[in-house]
Amino acid sequence: MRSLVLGGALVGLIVLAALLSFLWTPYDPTLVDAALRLRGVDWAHWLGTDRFGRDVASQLMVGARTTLYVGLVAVGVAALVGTPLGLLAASGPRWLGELVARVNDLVLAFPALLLAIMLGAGFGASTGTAMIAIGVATVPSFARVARAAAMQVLTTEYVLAARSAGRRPLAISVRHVLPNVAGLLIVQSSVSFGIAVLAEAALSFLGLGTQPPTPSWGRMLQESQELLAVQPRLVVVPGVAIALAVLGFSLLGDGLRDRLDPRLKGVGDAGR
Amino acid sequence: MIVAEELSRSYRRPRSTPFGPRPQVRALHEVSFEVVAGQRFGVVGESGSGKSTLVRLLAGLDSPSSGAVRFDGQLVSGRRQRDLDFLRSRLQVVFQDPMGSLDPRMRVADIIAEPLVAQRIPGRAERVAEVLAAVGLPASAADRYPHQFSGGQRQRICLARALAPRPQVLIADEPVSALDVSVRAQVLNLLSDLVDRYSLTLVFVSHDLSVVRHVCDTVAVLKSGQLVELGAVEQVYRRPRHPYTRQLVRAVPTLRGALAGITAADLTP
Amino acid sequence: CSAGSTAYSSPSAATITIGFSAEPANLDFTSTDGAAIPQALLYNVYQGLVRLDAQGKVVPLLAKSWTLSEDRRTYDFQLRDDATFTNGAHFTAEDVKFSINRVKTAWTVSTKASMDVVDHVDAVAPDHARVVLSKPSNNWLFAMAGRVGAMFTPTGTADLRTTPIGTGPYQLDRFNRGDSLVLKANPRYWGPKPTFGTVVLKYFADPTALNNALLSNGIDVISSVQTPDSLSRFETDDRFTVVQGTTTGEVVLSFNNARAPLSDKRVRQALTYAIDRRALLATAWAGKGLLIGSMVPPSDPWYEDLSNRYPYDPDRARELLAQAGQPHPVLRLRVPNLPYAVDSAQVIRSDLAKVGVTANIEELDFPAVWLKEVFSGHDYDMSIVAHVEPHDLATFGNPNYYWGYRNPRVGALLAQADAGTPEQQVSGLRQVASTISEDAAADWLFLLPNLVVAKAGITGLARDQVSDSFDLSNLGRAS
Amino acid sequence: MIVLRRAVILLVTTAVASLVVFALLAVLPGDPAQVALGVNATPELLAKARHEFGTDRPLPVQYADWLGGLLSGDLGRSYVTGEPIAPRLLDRFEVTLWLVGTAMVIAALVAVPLGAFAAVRHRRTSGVLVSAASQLGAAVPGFLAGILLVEVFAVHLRLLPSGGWTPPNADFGAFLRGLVLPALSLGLVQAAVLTRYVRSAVLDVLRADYLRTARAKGLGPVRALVRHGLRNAAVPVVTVLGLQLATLLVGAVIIERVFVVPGLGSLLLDAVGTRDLVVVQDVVMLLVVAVLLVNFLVDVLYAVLDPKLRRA
Amino acid sequence: MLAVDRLGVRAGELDLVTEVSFTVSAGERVGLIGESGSGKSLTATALLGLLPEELTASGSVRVAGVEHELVGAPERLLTKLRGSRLAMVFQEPMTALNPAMRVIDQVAEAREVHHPGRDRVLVEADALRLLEQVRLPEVATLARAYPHQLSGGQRQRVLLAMALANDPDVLVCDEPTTALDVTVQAQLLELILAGVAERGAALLFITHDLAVVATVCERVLVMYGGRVVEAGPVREVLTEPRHHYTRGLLDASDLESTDEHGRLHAIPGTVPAAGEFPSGCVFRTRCGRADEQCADLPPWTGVPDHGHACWHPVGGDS
Ligand SMILES: Nc1ncnc2c1ncn2[C@@H]1O[C@H](COP(=O)(O)OP(=O)(O)OP(=O)(O)O)[C@@H](O)[C@H]1O
Ligand SMILES: Nc1ncnc2c1ncn2[C@@H]1O[C@H](COP(=O)(O)OP(=O)(O)OP(=O)(O)O)[C@@H](O)[C@H]1O
Ligand SMILES: [Mg+2]
Ligand SMILES: [Mg+2]
Repeated sequence: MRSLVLGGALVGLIVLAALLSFLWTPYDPTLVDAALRLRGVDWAHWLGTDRFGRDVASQLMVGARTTLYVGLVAVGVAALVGTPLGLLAASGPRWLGELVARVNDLVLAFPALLLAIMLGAGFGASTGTAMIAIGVATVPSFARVARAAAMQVLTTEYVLAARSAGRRPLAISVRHVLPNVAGLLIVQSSVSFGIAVLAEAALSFLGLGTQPPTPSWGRMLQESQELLAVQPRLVVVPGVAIALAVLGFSLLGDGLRDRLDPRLKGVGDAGR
Repeated sequence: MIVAEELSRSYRRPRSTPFGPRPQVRALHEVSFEVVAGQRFGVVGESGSGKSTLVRLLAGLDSPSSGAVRFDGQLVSGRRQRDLDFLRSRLQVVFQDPMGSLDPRMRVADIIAEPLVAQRIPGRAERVAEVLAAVGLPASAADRYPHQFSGGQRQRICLARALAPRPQVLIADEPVSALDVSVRAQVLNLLSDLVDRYSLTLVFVSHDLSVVRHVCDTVAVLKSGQLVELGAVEQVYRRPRHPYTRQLVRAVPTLRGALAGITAADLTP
Repeated sequence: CSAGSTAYSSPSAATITIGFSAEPANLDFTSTDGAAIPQALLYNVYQGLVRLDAQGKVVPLLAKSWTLSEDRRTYDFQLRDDATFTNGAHFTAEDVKFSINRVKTAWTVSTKASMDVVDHVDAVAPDHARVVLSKPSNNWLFAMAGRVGAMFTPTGTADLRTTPIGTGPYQLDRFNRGDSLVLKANPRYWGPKPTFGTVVLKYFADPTALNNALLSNGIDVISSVQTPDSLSRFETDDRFTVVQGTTTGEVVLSFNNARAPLSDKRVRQALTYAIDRRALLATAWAGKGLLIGSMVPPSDPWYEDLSNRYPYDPDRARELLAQAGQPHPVLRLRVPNLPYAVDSAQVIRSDLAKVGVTANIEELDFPAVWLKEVFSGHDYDMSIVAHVEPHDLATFGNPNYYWGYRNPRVGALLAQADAGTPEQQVSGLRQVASTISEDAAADWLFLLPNLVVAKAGITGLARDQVSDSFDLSNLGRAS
Repeated sequence: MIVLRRAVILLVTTAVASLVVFALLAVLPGDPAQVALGVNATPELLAKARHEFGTDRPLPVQYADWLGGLLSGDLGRSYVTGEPIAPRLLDRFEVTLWLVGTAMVIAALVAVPLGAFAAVRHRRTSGVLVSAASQLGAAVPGFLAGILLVEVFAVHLRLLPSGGWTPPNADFGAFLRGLVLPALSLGLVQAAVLTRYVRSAVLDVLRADYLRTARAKGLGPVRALVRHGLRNAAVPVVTVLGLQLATLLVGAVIIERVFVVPGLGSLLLDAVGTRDLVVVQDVVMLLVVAVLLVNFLVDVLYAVLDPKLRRA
Repeated sequence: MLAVDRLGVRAGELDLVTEVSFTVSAGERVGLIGESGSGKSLTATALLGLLPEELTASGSVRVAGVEHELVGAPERLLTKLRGSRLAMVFQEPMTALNPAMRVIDQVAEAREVHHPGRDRVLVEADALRLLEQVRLPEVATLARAYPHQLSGGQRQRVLLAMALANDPDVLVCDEPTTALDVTVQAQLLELILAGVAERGAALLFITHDLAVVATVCERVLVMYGGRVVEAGPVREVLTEPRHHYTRGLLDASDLESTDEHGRLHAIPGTVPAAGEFPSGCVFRTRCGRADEQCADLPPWTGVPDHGHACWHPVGGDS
C-alpha cells in the first residue's frame, strides 16, 4: 500500500512536470545563451544552467516528457504486440506456442543495443528509433508473462465451465483469460516502464536516443558528464531524476501487484 | 438419454527417458453405460480413476481416444465445439471446486448469465433473478464477486449457472467434496430439490460412496479407468460384487460403525 | 590472449604513455583514411624526404637538401646515406622512386591525388633522387611532408596493416586493438636517440575517460583535450602543464552552395551574420580556439584574420533574408554525431531561430552515413565538420566538393598559387581566402585549439599542431 | 532426446538469427568501402575496394559465403584490419566474460545474503531498509554508477585505475585492479535488482508448508531456511541470474566505454561505426549463441535444482 | 503429558482462538473437531510455536517433564522440543514435503536433528526402518524418490514417518487424511494408531469428519468460532451431544437420517469469517435455540475435559 502511494506520487510528479511543460516552463529549454552558461543555483534558475546556458529546470521538465513518451510508446507497443502473442501461444496449437517461444528466445538473444545502433545508423538516431529498439526488446517479456499466465488460467475450472456454457475460444480469451492476466500484465508494464526509462537514458548517453535540441534526461547526463568534477549538479540532477522515475515505476508495480493479488483483496472484504 | 459406448481416453505423459516412448496413461478404458431420462446416475471411484475424464467426455469438452458418446441419439464425441450447441443448452456441468470454477473477476450476475449469453438466450436479467432465487441466494448477490461468498454459497452460484439455460441433464463432478459436512448437507438438499423440481436427469460423480448412495438410484464404480461394477445403488452398497467395490464400501468410516466398535484396522482389507 | 596492454603497468622513466581519442583502424594509411594512423606513425615510424617544422615550414628530413629547377618542375634531392629501414634495408634513391610510384599504383586513399602531378622519378644515384613534375606545384612539396611523402622499402610493404616498416626513430612493438599501440625505439635510427625507449599510445573512445586517465595517473599526456570545459581542472592543478596552441582544424558550418536557398549569397551572408561565433566558441569549446573567418589557420603564411568580415548582427541578417525573399527559411542541419558538431549545432539552431530561420538538426552516423548522405550525396543544407587536413583551402576550387561552391576565379587563383613562387603562392591564397570569406561560401565557426595536457616536467610537446603527425621524437622529461 | 532437441533448437535459432542479422545489416546504409577510403574516394577506388571486400557480390552469395565460413569455423576477415576475425573476437569475448562473470559473482555474493536477510526480517526496520536500498540501487543507471565510482576511487582517491584493461596473464595484479571498478559498476546495480528477487523468492519459501514441516522436525529457523529454503528459492533466482547474464553480455557496452575496456560491446560499436560488417555479423552471432547457451545452462540448472524437472 | 490452559491466538486486535483448555495424557487419543475456520489448525500450530509471525499466542502450554512454559518460550527450547517430544503431521501432503530433497533424506534429517553426529549409514538405516514401519510400498526404490514421484497417500506416510522418528511424547495430526481416498485413509489411520500405541504417545487428532474422530479417538473437543464449545468422551459427545453445534454437526454428517421431506439435516447459515462471530455464545447466530441470554458468554459447565458451554444444552440443563 505504502509503495503504491509512494510510487504513485513519484510517477504522478513526473507526469505533472511533463504535462506542465506543455503549458509553461521557466525558460525555453532549448534557448542557448553563452552569457548564462554554467550558472549555479539561484532564484532565476532553480537548478542552474548547463554548458549552453540553458535552464536545467526547464530541461528537466521537458525531459520528463521524453522519458514518459518513450516509456509509454515502447511499453505500450510491447504490450500490444506481446500480449496477444502470448495469449495466442497459450491457447493456440502446440506448434504455435513453440514458435512463439523460439522467436522470444531469438529476440532476447539479439542485442537490443545493436538494434538501436543499427536503427540509429540507418535512419538517424532519434527518440523514435530508441523507442522501437526498446519496444522490440520488451516484447518477449510480455509474451512470456502473458503466455505463462494464460496457460494457468486455461487450466482452471472456470474456463472449463465457460466452455461447457458454450463459449467459443475467442470469447474465452477475451472474457476470462485477458481479465485474469491483466493484473500481471499491468505489473509487467510498470516494471518494463522502469527498464525503458533506464534504456532510453543509456541510449541517449551513447548518442543513440533523443536528438538535440529536445531535452532528455539521458542526454543531459551525457552532455554534462565531463563536468562532473566542475559542476556535479549537472550530473546529479538528471541522474536523480532517472533514478526517481525508475523507482517510482517499480514501486508502483509492487503496489499494484499487492493491490491486484486476489488473496490480499479477499481478506479485506470476505463474506459481505 | 446419454449413452457411452466403449469410451476410452488416454493421455500422453512426457517422456521419462531421453529416447524412450512417451508413456500413455489410460485414464478411461472401454467404459459403456446408459443414463436414461430422469435417472440419478452416480459414478464413484478413487482419485485418478477417471471420473473427471468421463465427465469431460460426456459434456463434449474433450474427445475420446476411441468409443463414442451419444446424447439423445446424436453423436457428441468427435464433433467440433461449434457443432455442440444442441448439447450446451440441454446439458450443464457443476464442477468440483466451487472457487476454482468461478471467474474471480466476474460478477455473479455475469457468471450466471454466461451460458445465456453464449447461447444467445434472451431474457437474461429475469432468468438470473429466477435461478438466484431457486438456489436460495438473495437478489443482491448478483452484483457481488465470488470471493465475497462462502464455499456453500459459491456452489449455489455454480448450480444457478448450470440451471440458467434450463438444461435437461445436470452433470455434477464432485460438487460437495470440498465442503464441510454441514454445508454438504445444505448443498445436497438443494441439489435434490432442484432435480425434483425441474425433473432433471442427474449424473453425480463422487469418491464418497455414502454420498452417492444418498443422492443416486444407480451407481457405476470406476477403478483405474475401468467400469468394475454397475447397478442399483442399494444393491451395490449392500452386496458389492467386485472386490474393489467391497473394499470401497468397507473403508468408509461411519459414525454408527465407529460407535459400534469398528476400529481403524477393520476398515482396511 | 593478446587484447591488452601494458597500460597502467608502473610507468618507468623510459616509458611514456600518451592518451589519444581516436584509434587507428589498422596501421596502413595507404589504404585506410583517417587521421589516427599518420598521427601515430608519421615522423615516428615513417619518414619522408621532408617534414614540417613546428612553424609549419618544410624542412629536410631524409633528404639532406634539395634544389628546384628554374621551371619549378624538377626537384633534386640529396639523400642521407645513413638511414636504414627497420627490416634492415638501406634507404636509397630507389626507395624514393618506389615509394612515390607506389602512391600512384597501390594507394587507395584520396590523398594519393597529390602525387598526380608527378611525371616521373629518377634514382640518379643512391643518394640522389630526382622528381619531375608535369607542372609546377607548391602543394606537391608540401604534400611530401605529409603521409603521401612517407618512404617505404620494396621489401617492407608486405603487410602494411599490421607491420609498418620505416626509417623513423620508433618502430612498432605491439598493437593491442581496442586499447593501445606500443612503439619502441628503433635501434638502427640514424638520428639522435629519443628520450623514451617505449611510447604507449593509448586510445580512449570516451573523452571523459581520457581526462580521468591522466587525473588518476594512468597516462602521462593527453594528446588533445576533447572536453575543453574540463581544462580548468588541469590548469588549476600544478601536477599538470597545459599547452595551448593552434591546429589546422577549421570547424566549418558548411553551406550547400549548389542548392536553394543557400545558393543565394544573401542567405548565406544572413546566416553568417546571424551566428554569434564568439558565443558559440564560448559554449561549444569553452572559449578556447580561434575565430578565423576563412579556411586558413595562423600556421599558414597566407593567414589573415578575417573573423570580423561578418560581425554578429541579427538585424542585418533579417534584412538580408528579407531581401532574398526568404524571411523564414527551413533548413536541414545534418551533422555528424560527434560532440563538437552536435554542440555547435545546438547553438546555431538557437541563434538562427532568433532571426526566423528554422534549422532542423539531424545527427548522422559518422563516418558512414555522413559520408554517404552529405559528403557524397550532397543531400543537406548545412552541416558542421572540422576540416583538419592542412592546406584544405584548395577544396573551394573543386566545384564537385560537397560545398557545391563554384567560383572560376577561385579555381584560377588556386592554380596560379600552386604553380608560382612562394611569394605568389602567399598572395594568391590570401585572395582565395578573402574571396570565399566574402562569398560566405561557408561559415568558419572557429579553429580548433591544440590543447595538450601533460604531467608537469614533460617537455618537447609541440604548441601548434601543424602536420598530420604527433611527433614523439622531441619528447623528454625535465630532470 | 531432450539434449538433442535442445541442440536442434539451438541450431535452428542460430541459423534464423544469422539470416536476421545478415538481412538487417544488408539494409544498413553506409558503404564499407567508402568508410575505409574516406573523403574523395574515386569510383574506381571504391569499386576496387568493394571487390576486395566482396561487397559487390549479390547478397545471397555473400550470405552463403559467410555462413559457409561460419560452419567451417572461418569467421572471415575484417574489412578494416584485413585480419582474420576469430582471434580478435575471442580475445574480446574473453575480456567481456571476465568483466561480466566477475560482475555476476559480485551481484550474487551481495544479493543472496542481503535478499535472504531482507526476507527473514521483512517486518523489521533492518529488513525494510535493505529492501528500500535495493529498490533505490536498482533504479540507478549503471553508467552513472560507473562515472561516480571513477570520480571517487580513481580520480580523487587514486586507489584504482580509472579504466583500461590488462590481461590476467600479463600482470595479474594490474588485471585485478583494473577489473574492480567496471565489475563493481555492473555488479552493484545487478545486485540491487537481484536482491529484490532473492527477497521475494525467500519470502515465498518462508511461507511454504515444507519449511514449517522442517521447523516441526526441530530445525531452527536459520537452519531450516538454509537446508530447505535456499535451494527451492534458487529456482526463480537462477532464472533472473540467467537473464541478467544474457543482458550483461550484450549490455556491458556503456561500462566498457566508460572504463575503456576492450570488450565485445566496444568491438561491436566500433565495427558498426566503420561498417566492418563481417565483424558485426560475427559478434552478433557470438552473442546469440552465448545467450542461447546461457538459457540452456539455466535449464540444466533447473533440472539440478528441481527434481520435478528431471525426467530420468 | 500435554496440558493446555486458556490458549489464545490473536491477529492484531482480532481473537482467532480464545481460551482453549484441555489436557492429553500419555497414550490418550483426543480428537479436535469443527467446521472449517473454527480455529483447529491455529490451535495445533500454536502448540508447537509455529504460528505465522503475524499471529501471537497467549495462555499456557505445558509438556510433561519440561520446566518451561511453551507459550513465549525461547526459540532454542522449542527447537529442541519440536520433533523430539512434540511432533506434527500436516494436512497437505502435496506441499508439506521439500520438493527438492529425497524422501529418505528428509526422514533421516528428522532423526539427525536430534541425534547429531551419528553415523550417516546408521541414520539412513533408521530412516529406512521408519519408512518400512509406515509401510511405504517398495521402500527400497521409493525411499530414494523425490516427493513428486509419490502418491498422496505415500507422501502422507513419509510425513508420518518423520513425525514418529524420535518417538515423540505428543503427536499432533492436523487433518492428515482429508486429502486422501477412503481406502488410503483407512490404512493411514491404522498406521497412526499403531504408531502412537507403540510409543505410548499422546495424540491430538484434528479432523472435521466425525466418523473419523469416532474411529480414532477416545475423547473429543468440539471447536467453533475459536472456542471449545464441548468436550468429553467420544461415545458420549457423539451420542448425547449437549451443545447445539455438536448436535448440528452430527445431524448434518449423517447421510442416512433425513427429515420428513427426505432432506438431510443441515446447520443453517455459514461459518462467519474470523472476527465476525457474535459476542456471547459464538454459535447463537446459527442456533435454533438461541435467545437473549445467549448474548452473554455461556460459562463452561463440567470439568475442563468433560463439559460444554451452552445456556440451553441439548437435553435440558445439566
Ligand atoms: N490432461 C491430462 N494429461 C495427462 N494425464 C491426465 C490428464 N488429465 C488426467 N490425467 C490422468 O488421467 C487419470 C484420470 O484422471 P481424472 O482426473 O479423470 O481422475 P479423477 O477420477 O477425476 O480423479 P480425482 O478424484 O483426483 O479428480 C489420472 O491418472 C490423471 O493423472
Ligand atoms: N495468519 C492469519 N491471519 C489472520 N487470520 C487467520 C490467519 N490464519 C488463520 N486465520 C483465520 O483464523 C480462523 C481459523 O483458522 P484455522 O486455520 O485454525 O481453521 P481450521 O479450523 O483449521 O479450518 P480448516 O478445517 O479449514 O483447516 C479462520 O477464520 C482463518 O481465516
Ligand atoms: Mg476429478
Ligand atoms: Mg485447518
